[in-house]
Amino acid sequence: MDAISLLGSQKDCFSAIIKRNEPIAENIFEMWIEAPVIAMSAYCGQFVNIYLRNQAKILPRPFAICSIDHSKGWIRVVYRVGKHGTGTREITYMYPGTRVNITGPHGTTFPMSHKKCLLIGGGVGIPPLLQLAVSLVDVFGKRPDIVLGYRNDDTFLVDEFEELGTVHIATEDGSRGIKGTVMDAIAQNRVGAEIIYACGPVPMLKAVKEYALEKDLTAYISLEARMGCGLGACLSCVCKTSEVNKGTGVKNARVCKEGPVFEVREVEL
Amino acid sequence: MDAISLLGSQKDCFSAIIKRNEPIAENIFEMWIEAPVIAMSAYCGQFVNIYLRNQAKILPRPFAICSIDHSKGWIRVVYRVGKHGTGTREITYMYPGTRVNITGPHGTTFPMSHKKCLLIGGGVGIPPLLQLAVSLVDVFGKRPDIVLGYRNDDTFLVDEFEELGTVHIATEDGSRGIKGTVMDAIAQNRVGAEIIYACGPVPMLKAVKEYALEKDLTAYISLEARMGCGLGACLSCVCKTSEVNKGTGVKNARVCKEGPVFEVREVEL
Amino acid sequence: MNMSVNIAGVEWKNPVTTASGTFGSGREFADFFDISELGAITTKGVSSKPWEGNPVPRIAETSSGVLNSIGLQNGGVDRFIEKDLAYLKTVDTNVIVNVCGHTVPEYLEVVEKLSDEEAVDMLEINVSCPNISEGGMAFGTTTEGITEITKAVKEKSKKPVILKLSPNVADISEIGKAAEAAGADALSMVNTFLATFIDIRSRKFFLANKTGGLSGPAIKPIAVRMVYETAKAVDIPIIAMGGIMSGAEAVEFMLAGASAVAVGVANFRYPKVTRQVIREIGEYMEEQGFEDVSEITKGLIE
Amino acid sequence: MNMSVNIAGVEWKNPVTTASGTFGSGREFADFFDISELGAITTKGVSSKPWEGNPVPRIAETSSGVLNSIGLQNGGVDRFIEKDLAYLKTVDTNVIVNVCGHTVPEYLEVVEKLSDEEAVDMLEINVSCPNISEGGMAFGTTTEGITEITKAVKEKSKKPVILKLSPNVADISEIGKAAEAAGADALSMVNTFLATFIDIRSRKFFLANKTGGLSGPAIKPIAVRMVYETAKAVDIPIIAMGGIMSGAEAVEFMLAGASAVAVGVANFRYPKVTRQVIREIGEYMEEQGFEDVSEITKGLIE
Ligand SMILES: Cc1cc2nc3c(=O)[nH]c(=O)nc-3n(C[C@H](O)[C@H](O)[C@H](O)COP(=O)(O)OP(=O)(O)OC[C@H]3O[C@@H](n4cnc5c(N)ncnc54)[C@H](O)[C@@H]3O)c2cc1C
Ligand SMILES: Cc1cc2nc3c(=O)[nH]c(=O)nc-3n(C[C@H](O)[C@H](O)[C@H](O)COP(=O)(O)OP(=O)(O)OC[C@H]3O[C@@H](n4cnc5c(N)ncnc54)[C@H](O)[C@@H]3O)c2cc1C
Ligand SMILES: Cc1cc2nc3c(=O)[nH]c(=O)nc-3n(C[C@H](O)[C@H](O)[C@H](O)COP(=O)(O)O)c2cc1C
Ligand SMILES: Cc1cc2nc3c(=O)[nH]c(=O)nc-3n(C[C@H](O)[C@H](O)[C@H](O)COP(=O)(O)O)c2cc1C
Ligand code: FES
Ligand code: FES
Repeated sequence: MDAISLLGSQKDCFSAIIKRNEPIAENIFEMWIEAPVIAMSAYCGQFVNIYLRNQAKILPRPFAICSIDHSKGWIRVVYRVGKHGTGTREITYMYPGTRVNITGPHGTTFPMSHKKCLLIGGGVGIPPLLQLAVSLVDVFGKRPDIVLGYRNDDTFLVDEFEELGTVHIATEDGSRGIKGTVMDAIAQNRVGAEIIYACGPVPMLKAVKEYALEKDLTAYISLEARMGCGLGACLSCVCKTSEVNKGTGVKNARVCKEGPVFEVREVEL
Repeated sequence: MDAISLLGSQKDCFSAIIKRNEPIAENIFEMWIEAPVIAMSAYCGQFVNIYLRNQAKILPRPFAICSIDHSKGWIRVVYRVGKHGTGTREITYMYPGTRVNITGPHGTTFPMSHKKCLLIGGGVGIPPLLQLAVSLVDVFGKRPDIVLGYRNDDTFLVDEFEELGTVHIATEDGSRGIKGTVMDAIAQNRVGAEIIYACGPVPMLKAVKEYALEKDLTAYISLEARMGCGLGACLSCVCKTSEVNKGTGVKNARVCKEGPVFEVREVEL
Repeated sequence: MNMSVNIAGVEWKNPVTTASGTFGSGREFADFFDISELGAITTKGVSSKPWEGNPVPRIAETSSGVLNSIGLQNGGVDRFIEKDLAYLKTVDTNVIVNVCGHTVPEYLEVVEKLSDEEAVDMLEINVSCPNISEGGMAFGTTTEGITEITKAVKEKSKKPVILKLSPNVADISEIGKAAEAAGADALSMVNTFLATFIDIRSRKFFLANKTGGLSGPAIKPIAVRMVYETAKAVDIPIIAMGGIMSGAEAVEFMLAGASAVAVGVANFRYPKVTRQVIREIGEYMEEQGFEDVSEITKGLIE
Repeated sequence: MNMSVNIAGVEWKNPVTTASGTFGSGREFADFFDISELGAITTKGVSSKPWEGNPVPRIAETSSGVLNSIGLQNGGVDRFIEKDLAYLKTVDTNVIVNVCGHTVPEYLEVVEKLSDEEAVDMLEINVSCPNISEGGMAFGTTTEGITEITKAVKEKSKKPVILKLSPNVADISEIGKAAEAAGADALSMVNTFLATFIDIRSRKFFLANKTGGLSGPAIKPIAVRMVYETAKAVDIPIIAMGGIMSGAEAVEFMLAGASAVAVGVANFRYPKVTRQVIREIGEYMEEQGFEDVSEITKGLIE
C-alpha cells in the first residue's frame, strides 16, 4: 500500500471558543478555534461543521480544516465570504472570545504517500492542502510541489506554503505568477509528480482528472457539495460514482462521509 | 382645558447608535440610544419600536421612552428580559457602539396638568413615568406624588424619582416600603391627588380605574398590547372602548395610535 | 429601463404594491416615505357594515413568520370612502381596495359603492381570509365557490377585479383557473396559511381566535411553488405575495411567473421596505441587463 | 414521573423518535450520544429495490426552513435488513421502518420482508413524499388513495402500521379519518410541504428536481393546526412532527393532541437535540406538576 489512510472516529458537538477571526485577503477570512478534541483527532482533508447563531438558518456550514495547532489544541479554517451568501457574512461577526457551535472532524482524509507529491489548489480549495503539506513534510520529510491558483494577486497562505514546498502560482489576470490556470502553471513549470492531491472548483478538478488519467497517476481530490446534516445521515450531498458505493448501496457516495476526499477514478465530475 | 396634549409628528426609521446597555436590577436593563430626531420630537408617554437583528423574528419590540437627554440627543428605555421571551434576551446582547434599528416616537402622550398629580407605576410600567415626572417638574415646577410597586427590594429608578417628587414604595414581599400593592401604599400613606397617571399590569390598572371613578378623578393610563406593526396600520393591538372610536370607526382603539395613553373612562380593561 | 407594468388595463409605475391589511390605507407609512412611489396601494379589507374583528391577542410571532387573526376589523365601506379614500385621493398612485363579506350580497354592496368612486382603480376580492367564520375562506377553497363569487362581482363591478386566492387547498391552480374562467381580470396570491400557536405555559391557544393566518418568509417557498403552478395554468396576470422582505424575493416571485408583487409583514419590520424592494428590482434588472421589468416575469430558465 | 407511552401496542420509553430521512439509521448520531435513549428510531425510507434518488442539489436552506428533494435514495430492503437492521439490533430501543414505493405491490414487498424481522417494531408507510413522481404523495392526498394503501398494507403486515400523512391537502383530518377507517394503527404527521426555491442569479430552480419538500420551524404553526384538527377527528395515536427544535415545540404538538413526536431537521442543527427534547419534556412535566406524559396530550385548556 502506497498510501496511509487515517480516519478519526471521535466526534462531539460543542461550543468552542473563537481565538481569532480576521480577513487575510478580500472576502477571505481565517478563523482559529480552540477545539482540543477536534485538533487531537483530525487529519488533513477532513472538515468541520460550523453552526450559525441566526435561528433562521438551520443548516451547518462545512469548512475544511486548514491547519491544526496541536500544542494549543486550535484548528484553523480559511473561508470566503459569499457575495450573496449570508451565513458566511454572519461568521465574520463572530468575535474572538465568543463561542461557536462546531462538530467534527468529519469525512475522509487525504491518504498520505511517500512518493513525489503534487498539491493543486484553486481559490478556497487551497486551505485544506496546507495541513496536508504540513503532514507530508512531518511524516516523510519531503517537500512537495505546490501549485496554487488565484483570481488575482490578492493571494493568501502563500508564505506558509513556501515554507513547506516549492510553490508555483497561477492567476486569472496574470497579476502574480503565471497568467492562466493551475494546469498552465504545471505545464509551463514542467512540474512532475507521482501522486496528486487537488482541491478547487469543478472545472479545475476535471482538468486534474484528465491529466491524472493521461499520465496514469493516482489523484486524490476533495469535493464540495450542498450539505444537509454534514454527518452522513440525510443523503443530500451525494456525488455520482462509477461503481455501486459500499456506504450507500447505489452509484452515489456521500461527500460528507465517503468523501470529501475521493480518488478521481471513483467519482464522476 | 386642564391638560395639555402634545403630539410628536416627525418620524423616521433608522439605525441608531447604542450608547449604554446595562442591567440595573435582576432581569431589568437600561439602554441609552443616540437618536436625536426622536429625542427632539418625543414627549412623555410615547414609545419606540426596536427591531431585532435575528431574521427569524419579524415583529418590532415596543418600549416606552423612559427618559430623554435633550442635550445629548439620547433616549433611554428600561426593559425587562422575559423569562421565556427571546427577543428581549437578544436586546441585552446589543453592545454599546453597535447600531440598532428603531422607529419613533409613536403613540399618544401623557396630557400634562398643573393640578396635584399622582403617578402610579408597577413593574416595567414604572419607566414611562420618569419622563412624565421630569416634564411635570420642568413645566409646572411642582413635585408630584409617586407610588411605585415592585416585586421585592430589587427596585430600579427609585433614586431618580426621589429627585423629582415624593416617592412611596410598595413591594409584594414587603422587603421594601409597604407590603402590598400600590393601592395599599396610597391608602396607608394617605396620598391625595387631583389627577392620576398610571402604568403597570392590568390588575393594577383596574384598581386605579375603580379608585379614579370612586373619587371622580381624571386618570390617564398607559396600556400594553400585542403589537404587529406598532405604527397604526395592522389593527393587532386594539383595546375595547366604551364609545365608537374616531380612529377606527368601531368600539376599538389602537393602543399604538389612539394609545398607549388613554383616559380610564375611554377604555374597557 | 422600464419598470411599469399593465395589470388588467391599469398602468402601474412599478410592479410593487402593499399586501392588504399590512399597510392600513397608507397614512401611517406616509410618515416615513413618499408612498406615491408605489406601483399601487392595496388597502385593508372593507366590508358593507363596520366589523369589530376578533378579540385580542390577534397577533403572534413565529419562526420567520407572523400569525394573525385580526378578523377584518374595519369601519365599513361608507366610512372608508369618507375617510380613507379621501386621503388616498391625495396620493398619486393606484388604489386597490380589498373587499370582504360574509355573503355574496355583502360583497356586492361594497363592490357597487366602490365602483362609483373615481379614486378606486382596482378591486381585490378577498375570498381567502382564514379568520372569519362564514364567507372569507369559504368562497376561496372550492371551484364552485370561486366561480359563484367571481361571476357575481364581475357583473356589478366597473373596475378590474382581482381574486385573492387561499393557499389552504390541495391544488391552487385549479381555483385560479376557475376564477379566470368566471371572468377574473387578475389573481393575487397567496393569502395566509391556516395555522395556530399554543402557549405551553398557559396550555391555551395563544390567539383569542384559536387559529390564525400564517405569513412571512417562513411560507415563501410554498407560495413561490403555488405562483409557479398557477402562472402556468392561467393567462391573466398574477400579483404575488408571501414573505417578500427585499428585492430578491420579489424577483423570485416574478421569475415564478408573477407580473407584480405585494409586500406584507415586511412593512412591520422595516417601514420603508417597499421603496427598497422597488429599488432592488431595478438594480437586479441592471445586473441582468433587462430593459423591461416584464422580462423578469418571462425570465425563468427551465 | 412516567415518560413512557404506548403507541399502538408498542411501549416507548419516552415519546420522542426521529423523523424519517433525517437520522439515517442512527449510526451517524451514535457518535454523539447514546441513541438507545430515544423512544424509537425511525429510519429513512426503504423501498423494494435500490433507488438512486434525485440529482443534486437536493437541499436548500430557506428562512427557518429546509427544502429537500432527496427522492428517497436507498439501497433497497434486502440491503437495509443486512446492514442497517443488523446495526439497529444492537441498539436497545424501538425501530420504526419508513416504507416507500411507487406501486402497491412495491410497498407490500417491503412490508412482507420487514414483517418477518424481529428487530422491526413498527412500520411507517410513507404515502406523502412530494419528491417522487408516482406513488409517494399520490396515495396520501385522496381518501381513496389512503384507503387502498392502508387496507393493502394492513392485510400483509405483522407489525403495527403508522400512516404518514401529507400536508398538501385541503383537509388533512379527512385523510386521517380514512386511514383510521381502513385500519391504520397510528398516524404520523406531517411530511414536508411541496415548495420551491428559484435562484435569482442563474434564474433557474435551485433544486435539480425543481420542487422539494419544506420542513423545519417555518411550517410548525401549520403543522400544529393540522395535528390539532386530526387529533379531534381520530382515536388512534398521532406521532407529530414539523419544526420541533426543542422541548417547547414537542410539548406544543402534544398539547395539540399528539401522543408522541418526531424530530427532523433539528438533528442537522444540533446532533444531540433529541436527547435535549426528551430532557426538556421532563422538565416541563415537573414544572406543570404532571405525573404521566400522557397528561400533556390531554392537557390543552380550550
Ligand atoms: C467539505 C467542504 C469543505 C469546504 N471547505 C471550505 C473552505 O475551507 N473554505 C471556504 O471558503 N469554503 C469551503 N466550503 C464551502 C462553504 O461550505 C460554503 O462557502 C459556505 O457554506 C457558504 O455559506 P453561506 O452561508 O455564505 O452561503 P449561503 O448561500 O447563505 O448558504 C445557503 C446554503 O448553501 C450552502 N452552500 C452555499 N455555498 C456552498 C458551497 N460553495 N459549497 C457547499 N455548500 C454551500 C450553505 O452551506 C448553506 O447550507 C466547503 C464546502 C464543503 C462541502
Ligand atoms: C406601548 C408599550 C410600551 C412598553 N414599554 C415597555 C417598557 O418600557 N419596558 C418593558 O420592559 N416592557 C415594555 N413593554 C413590553 C415589551 O414590549 C415586551 O416585554 C417585549 O416586547 C417582550 O419581548 P420578548 O421578545 O422578550 O418576548 P417574546 O415572547 O419573544 O415576544 C413575542 C412577541 O410578543 C410580543 N410581546 C411579548 N410580551 C409582550 C408584552 N408584555 N407586551 C407587548 N408585547 C409583548 C413581542 O413584542 C413579540 O411581538 C411595552 C409594551 C408596549 C405595548
Ligand atoms: C396583520 C395582517 C392583516 C391582513 N389583513 C388582510 C386583509 O384584510 N385582506 C386580505 O386579503 N389579506 C390580509 N392579510 C394577508 C396579506 O395581505 C398577505 O396576503 C399575506 O400576509 C402574505 O404576505 P406577507 O407574507 O408578505 O405578509 C393580512 C395579513 C396580515 C399579516
Ligand atoms: C432530508 C430529509 C429527508 C427526508 N426523508 C424522508 C423519508 O425518507 N421518508 C419520510 O416519510 N419523510 C422524510 N422526510 C420528512 C421528515 O421525516 C419530516 O416529516 C419532516 O421533515 C418534518 O419534520 P421537521 O420539520 O422536524 O424536519 C425527510 C425530510 C428531510 C428534511
Ligand atoms: S450532508 Fe447529510 S449525508 Fe451528507
Ligand atoms: S400594532 Fe399595528 S395597529 Fe397597532
